[in-house]
Order: sequence, then structure tokens, then C-alpha cells
Amino acid sequence: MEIHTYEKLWLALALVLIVGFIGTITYGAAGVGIEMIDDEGGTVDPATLDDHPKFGDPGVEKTGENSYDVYVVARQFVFEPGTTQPIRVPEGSTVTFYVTAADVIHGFNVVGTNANTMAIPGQVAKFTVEFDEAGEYGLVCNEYCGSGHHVMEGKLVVMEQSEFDSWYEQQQQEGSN
Amino acid sequence: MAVDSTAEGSAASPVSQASSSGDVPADAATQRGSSEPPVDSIVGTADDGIVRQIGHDDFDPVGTLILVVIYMIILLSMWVFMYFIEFLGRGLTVVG
Amino acid sequence: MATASGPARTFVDRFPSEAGVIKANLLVSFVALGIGAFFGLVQALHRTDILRVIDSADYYTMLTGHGVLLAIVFTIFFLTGFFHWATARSLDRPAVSTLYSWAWFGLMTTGTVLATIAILGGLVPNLGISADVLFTFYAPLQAHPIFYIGLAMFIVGTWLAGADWFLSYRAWRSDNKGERIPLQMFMVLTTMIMWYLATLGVAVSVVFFLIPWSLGLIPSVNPLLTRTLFWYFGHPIVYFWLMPAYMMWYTILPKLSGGRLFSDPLARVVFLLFLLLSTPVGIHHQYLDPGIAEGFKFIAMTNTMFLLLPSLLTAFTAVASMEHGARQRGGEGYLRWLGALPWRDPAFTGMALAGILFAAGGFSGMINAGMNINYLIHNTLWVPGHFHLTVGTAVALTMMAGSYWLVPQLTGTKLYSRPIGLLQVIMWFVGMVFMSNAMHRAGLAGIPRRTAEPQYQNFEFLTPIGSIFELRVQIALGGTLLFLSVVLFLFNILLTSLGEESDRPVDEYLPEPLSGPEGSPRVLDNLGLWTGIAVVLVILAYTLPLAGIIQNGGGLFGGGLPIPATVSAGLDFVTTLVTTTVNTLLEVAA
Amino acid sequence: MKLTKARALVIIAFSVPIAIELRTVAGFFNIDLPLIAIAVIEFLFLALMFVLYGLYGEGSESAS
Repeated sequence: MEIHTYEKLWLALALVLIVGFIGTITYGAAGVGIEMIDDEGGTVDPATLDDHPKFGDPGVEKTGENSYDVYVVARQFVFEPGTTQPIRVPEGSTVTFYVTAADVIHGFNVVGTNANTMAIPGQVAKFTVEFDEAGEYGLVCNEYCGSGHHVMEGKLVVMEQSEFDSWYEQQQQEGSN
Repeated sequence: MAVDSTAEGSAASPVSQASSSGDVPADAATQRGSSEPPVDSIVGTADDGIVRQIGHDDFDPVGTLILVVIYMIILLSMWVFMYFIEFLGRGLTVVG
Repeated sequence: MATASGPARTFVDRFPSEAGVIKANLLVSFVALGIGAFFGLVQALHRTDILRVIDSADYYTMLTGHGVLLAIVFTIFFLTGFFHWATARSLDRPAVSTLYSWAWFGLMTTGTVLATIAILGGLVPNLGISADVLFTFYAPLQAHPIFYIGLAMFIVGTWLAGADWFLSYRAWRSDNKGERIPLQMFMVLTTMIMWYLATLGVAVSVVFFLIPWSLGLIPSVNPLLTRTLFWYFGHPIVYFWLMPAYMMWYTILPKLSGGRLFSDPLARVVFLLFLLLSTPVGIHHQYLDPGIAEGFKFIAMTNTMFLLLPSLLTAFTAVASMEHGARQRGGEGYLRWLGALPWRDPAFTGMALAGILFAAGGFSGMINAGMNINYLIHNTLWVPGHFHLTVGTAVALTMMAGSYWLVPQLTGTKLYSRPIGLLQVIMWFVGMVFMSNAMHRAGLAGIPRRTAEPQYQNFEFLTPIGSIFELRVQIALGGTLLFLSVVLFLFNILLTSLGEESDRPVDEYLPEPLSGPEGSPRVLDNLGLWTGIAVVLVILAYTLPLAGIIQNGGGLFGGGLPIPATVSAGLDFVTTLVTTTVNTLLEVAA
Repeated sequence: MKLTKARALVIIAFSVPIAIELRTVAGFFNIDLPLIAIAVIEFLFLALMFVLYGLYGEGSESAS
């Protein structure tokens, strides 16, 4: 089979490009340490979410010196927490999110950032991000979930450490009452 | 009932007349009936403008090579920009 | 060479009954195009908050209609018509049975009508029929059963259509033993084999899960499973749209440029690569799905990146064929030959412009495909920006441009207006540049896709260059131009079909390739072998992820049902199957 | 080469993406081009095309 020299050259360039792309992605995963959402979060029964030890009363939970877990339930058309109450985390913290959906498939995106995942009934999306500075982010459901999809939004507030501590303490007390 | 009235075919017509006696595929000339309206409204008549036949061994697609290499350069620079500035430059990224 | 002996007769004179079937297919296709484009205009004006004439809840009904009518009905009915034409033309023989051809057309159309009723029923309150599930119909969002039933009938119709072309090929083969498969026939066959393999996923999803579930026979489904089965089909369908466009770029565009196809063997290689690699990549639509291990995502990403290869090769071959035409037409210089191309021909210009926007869409597709960089744009407006360049331009504009050349062959009438045709394809190009450029930018600003009102209470979207308002205006302007372009196209085609018959409605002659199939290895035509490899690749890419989803994600039917004991046995079976297949392959290779 | 109606149209079509992306390119050099500037540039280009079409267009005698 005869292939023109220029086309062979192009074929070689195309292969270099492809390998270069795969190389960049691998660097992002291995070098920078970006991980994909995967099956690590395990599964959950969407029918009995209310009885679940974590998703039954979702929210923020301190797990270490600077690390927190945040459980979020997405349902038509709210994030719990997120929509009526913002999700609150302190600055300089490492936060692991556990996101699931109660009814249909939703999306969970911290607007303008790479914190972005699908929320699928029965599955738990687990991912960790680091919040460096205090500030406010929007939350948006980015997968169509029904006729009110466009109102499904929320807020994530990164607080200063002292503010967060007093808020968190108050939450704990209210929870234990 | 074609409403085509532009005279754009004027550039191509003399060429096609001249070349119909030459080495152009015969069908282009034989298919045209004498009572036909201007070829202008007929799609697919680029063959009428052929002034020379270029065979397999006489053709080096050098212009193509230039175009695709320019495309490759754009692809590579855009990729680097998108990955290292747009993507890795963002504040929040999933690290675990 | 079809015209070797005297003046050729038009396709409609040679194959009148085939032309009838093809015209019917194109009619359904273009009706869907008109309705779908109108919905698109309403959406473009609604979501940008320029003009809101519908309720935001109805936006999703129209979005479903837009997606299904354009991405399924317009594209695939055009494909079936075009493939029917290509089969008869390249084998130079009529279909085996006209009645059979009408049968598959009837089944596909009935399915389409049922699904469309289900979708449009959503606009009629109190009717009780709706299918506001969008093009992807992710469960647990539920549509009326006739939506799924119509879809299943449509898919079975395409299977029967494929069988029609295989029967033609078999009949041709018995008369032409030992000959190479004509190029267009080869492309039809490889594309259909890919389609049979790919539609298995959606057929299983619809027939075993979604139809029983929507009829209330089973209480629930496993959302991740039906979603994965959808994408098993949902990526190869992209190539099912694209293959007719590629076929036009390979076999018609060179002629329209005044040249010849650069290389026949490479065209075959490209179509085989698509057959092999189109299906085992669907998981790249699920990079951000929980419940699928990162390793499987990486495999899908590698396959996807290698799928760039046939498209990059196509770019070279298509441009080289155009350059050949330009130089035969007297073009000179390194790039000055571009001016010698027949830009006055809307069929040529439309395809060339489609190719240029496909090059841009190819780039945004590379970002989508890049596993972790997918976080940046997943489910943002970037994604519709991307596929409006690919299916919305590379495919749709090529099909419209191709129609200017194809339809006169079927009607025996000349194109009503060439300048209007030229204006139409240029309007599509300009409109799409406006709309898709703004969509990509809006996506980078974080604006989500598939939403009626991307205007929120808690936050504002930010864009580094310009303002969000400018992007919205740009989208609305682009959408309006695109709609007007479709109107021009439909009127031009309608008036063409009403025109007077002509002896020479169009120049049908297709020249031989510069480098013919003679020099290429005959193994390229061994379709059985390639089908086998494609099946193995799919088994390798999908068994373990699917088994994992079923085993860990609440079984076949979800809803927290206990895991059926048979699943782990099934997993063992699958693992054994995979290892045996791989071992056999290695033995064969050794 | 004659500036036919078709060629003029295609060139105008190509000018649109270039004009839009001009802002991005300017952005790389930290120049903020407002939308109105792009509109003016595109308008000037269109005017230029009309002039060229009048000079070298189909009505005129000059060939390539």
C-alpha cells in the first residue's frame, strides 16, 4: 500500500500529538495529583437515605485537625445543605465531599472551579478539595433533573477559621439538643 | 424556473469550452444539451473548469501539508493554554 | 465510471423506485430539521433572556424535541436515504426488494411519529403524555412508554435498513467474485456493522429495563446501569452521524472541487478504525460519574485519543483532494490555489466550511476527551458549543450542502437557486461561529448546559474577556441566523422539487481516486475479521465496568434490591470469557 | 484573480471568526478590546470589501 511521504509525515505528527495528550493527562494525574471521581465512595440505598447515618442528616463534620467531611444530598430541586443553608467550611482546610442523589440524576458544581461531579441515585461521589482562602462560591446543578432544574442552586461559604469554629460549635450544640 | 442570474460563470465558461477538446473527462462536455440554460445553476460543475490533468505521480500536496501543520501548531498551543493555564490555574481542583 | 458510454442518465431514471424511497427518507429528515430548528430558535432566545415566549418548564420539552428531532431523526433519516443512494449507485444495481425498503422506512417512521407524539404531548397540559427526558433519557427521569416503544421501533427499522444494503451487497458479490468492494459500499457496510454493535447497548437498556419500568412491570432501574448502556450507544452514534459526512468528504467533495480522491486505501483504513474504536470509548462521557473505577476511565480515554487518528488522517486526505482539484483548475502557489476552488458552488462551499468548523470542534472535543481536564467543562455550555460544531455543522451543514448535489439527482430538476444556496451555507457558518464561540466561552465561565434560565440568585458568572451579556447576545444572534439559514435551505429544496424536469439537472459523475484500491492489502475487505476484533475490543472495554456497576450498584434493577446471587456467578463467567478470548487471540497472533 | 460575488462572500464569512477571536489574542497581550472596537474593525473590513468588489468585482475587466 503506497502512502505519500507527506501523509506519512502527518501520520507521525498525529501520533506524537496523541501521545502528547495522553502524556499531559498522565502528568496531571500522577504529577499534579488530580484524581478522578471513581467507585471509592461506594453505594447507598436511595430509598432509605433518611435513615442513613450520614445522609440522614447531611452536613459538615470535622474529621481531623484541618480536615472535614461534607455530606450533600441532591434532590429536586435543592442541595441539602447548600440551598436553604450554605455549605460552610473554614479556610485552609481539606474537605472531602460525599454527594448522592435522592430521586433522579443531578450534577454538583462549585461554579467557576474544577469541583464538578455527577450525583447519581445509589452511588456516592467522593472527592477531596482544598480551600485556601475565605470567600463565597455558587453551587449549581449542571445536569437536567426536571422542570425546576434551573432554580436548583446553592452557596458554599469559605469562612475565616475563628468564625467557622464558633458556627461549628453552635451547630454541634443544636444537634445534641 | 431557476432564478439564477449572476454572471459568475463567465470566468469558467471559456475555459471549459477550450478544454472540452482536450483531456477533460468526456462526460462533462457530452452531457450538456444545446437547449440547456446556463450551467450556472447546475451543481457539481467544477470539472468544467479543469485546465489540466494532474496524475498520481505529479501531485505533491504541499499546500495541504502547510495547512495541516499550521492546524497542528494551533492545536498544540491551544492545548497547552487550556491545560496549564485555564485548567490547572483554577483555585479548586479535585485532589483526592 | 458510470458515464463511460455516452451521456449518463440521471439517478432517478436509472433507479426510479430507489429514488422514491430515498426521497421519502429525505422528506422525513427535512421536516424534522424544520421543526427542530424552530425549537432551537425558541431556546436560543429563551435561555439568553432575550425573548421568552414559553414557560421555562416547557423549555425542556422543546429541548427534548430539538435534540431528538435533529440528532436522531434529521441525521439518521438523511443517512438511510443517503446510504440507499450510495448502495444502488456504487453497486450499480437496484435494491433486492422495493417493498422491503418501504417496510423499514415505514417502521422507522412509525417509531419516529410515536416518539414525537410523546415528546410534543408535553406541551399539551392534561394530556397525560410527556417525555421531558431530553435526548439522553437518563432514568429515573421517566417518559411515557410510547417514547421508548417508538425509539425501539426506530432502532429496529435502522437494523432492517442495514440488512437491505447487506442483501444488495450479497447479490452484487455473487455476480462479481474476487472484485474489491466499491468504496461507497465499503463505507456503508463498515458503518452499519459499527451501528449493529453499538445499538445493542441502547436496545438492552430500552427493551429490558426502560419499557418494562415505564409500564410499571418492574419497580425501579439501576440509574448508573441504564446511563452506562446509553453511553455505550451514545458515543458510536456520534460516528453514525459523522460517517455519512465523511463519506461525502471522501467520495463527493473531491469531485465538487474538480479533483479526485487522494487515496482510496487510506479511506478504507479510516473507516475500519472507526469500526474498531467507536464503541469502546463511551465511558469518556462518564468521567465524572461515581461508581466507575478510574482505571476504566483511563482506558476509555486512551481509546478516545487514538480515535483522533482517523479524523486527523481524514483532514489530510480531504484537503489534499481539494488541493488536487484546485491545481487541476489552474491553482498555483503554496496557498494561492485556495482561490481556485469552486466557491460559487454551494455544495462545495458548504462542505468546505463544515470541514473548517469541524477542525475547531475537533479541538474542543480533545478537551472533552482529556479525562481530568474534563472537570473544567463537564456539563457546561462548552459541551453544546462543541457538538454544535460537530454534529451541528460538520454533519448538518455537510448534509445540507450535499443535498444541493443529491436532491436534483432524485427529482430530475435543477437546483432552484444557486446563489440562495451559497448564502444559506455562509449564513450557517457565520451563525455557528457566533453561537458556538459564545457557548464555549460561557462554558469556561461555568454556565451550565441544558437549563432554561442560567441566571441565578446566589452568584454571578464571570468571564475574563467581554461580559456575560455580550455572550448571550452572541448566542441569540447566532441562533437566529442558523434558523434563517434552515428556512432558506428548506425553501430552496422545496422549490427545487417543484421545478421543471431537466435533461441534466446536476453533474453526477464521480471520478476515480488518484490512488486506487488495487495496491492495498485485500485483508482490508475482510469484514468478518474486523467485526470480530471490534467485538473483542468492546468486550474488553465494557465487561468489567458493567459487572462492577451491577454488582456494587444495587443489582440490575437498582432501588436497593438485594444483589441477585447469580451476578457474581455471571462475573466469573465474564472473566473466564475475557481470558479465553485474549488467550485465543494471542495464539492466533503467534 | 477575479473577486467574484462568491469569493467575496466566503472571505467575509472567514472574517467573522477572526474578528471575534481578535479579542482573545489582544487579551493575551493584556489589551482589553471592547466589543464596539471589534464591530468597528469588522465594519471597516466590510467597507473595504465593497470598495474592492467595486474595483475588481465581476463588473470590472481585470482578470487574475
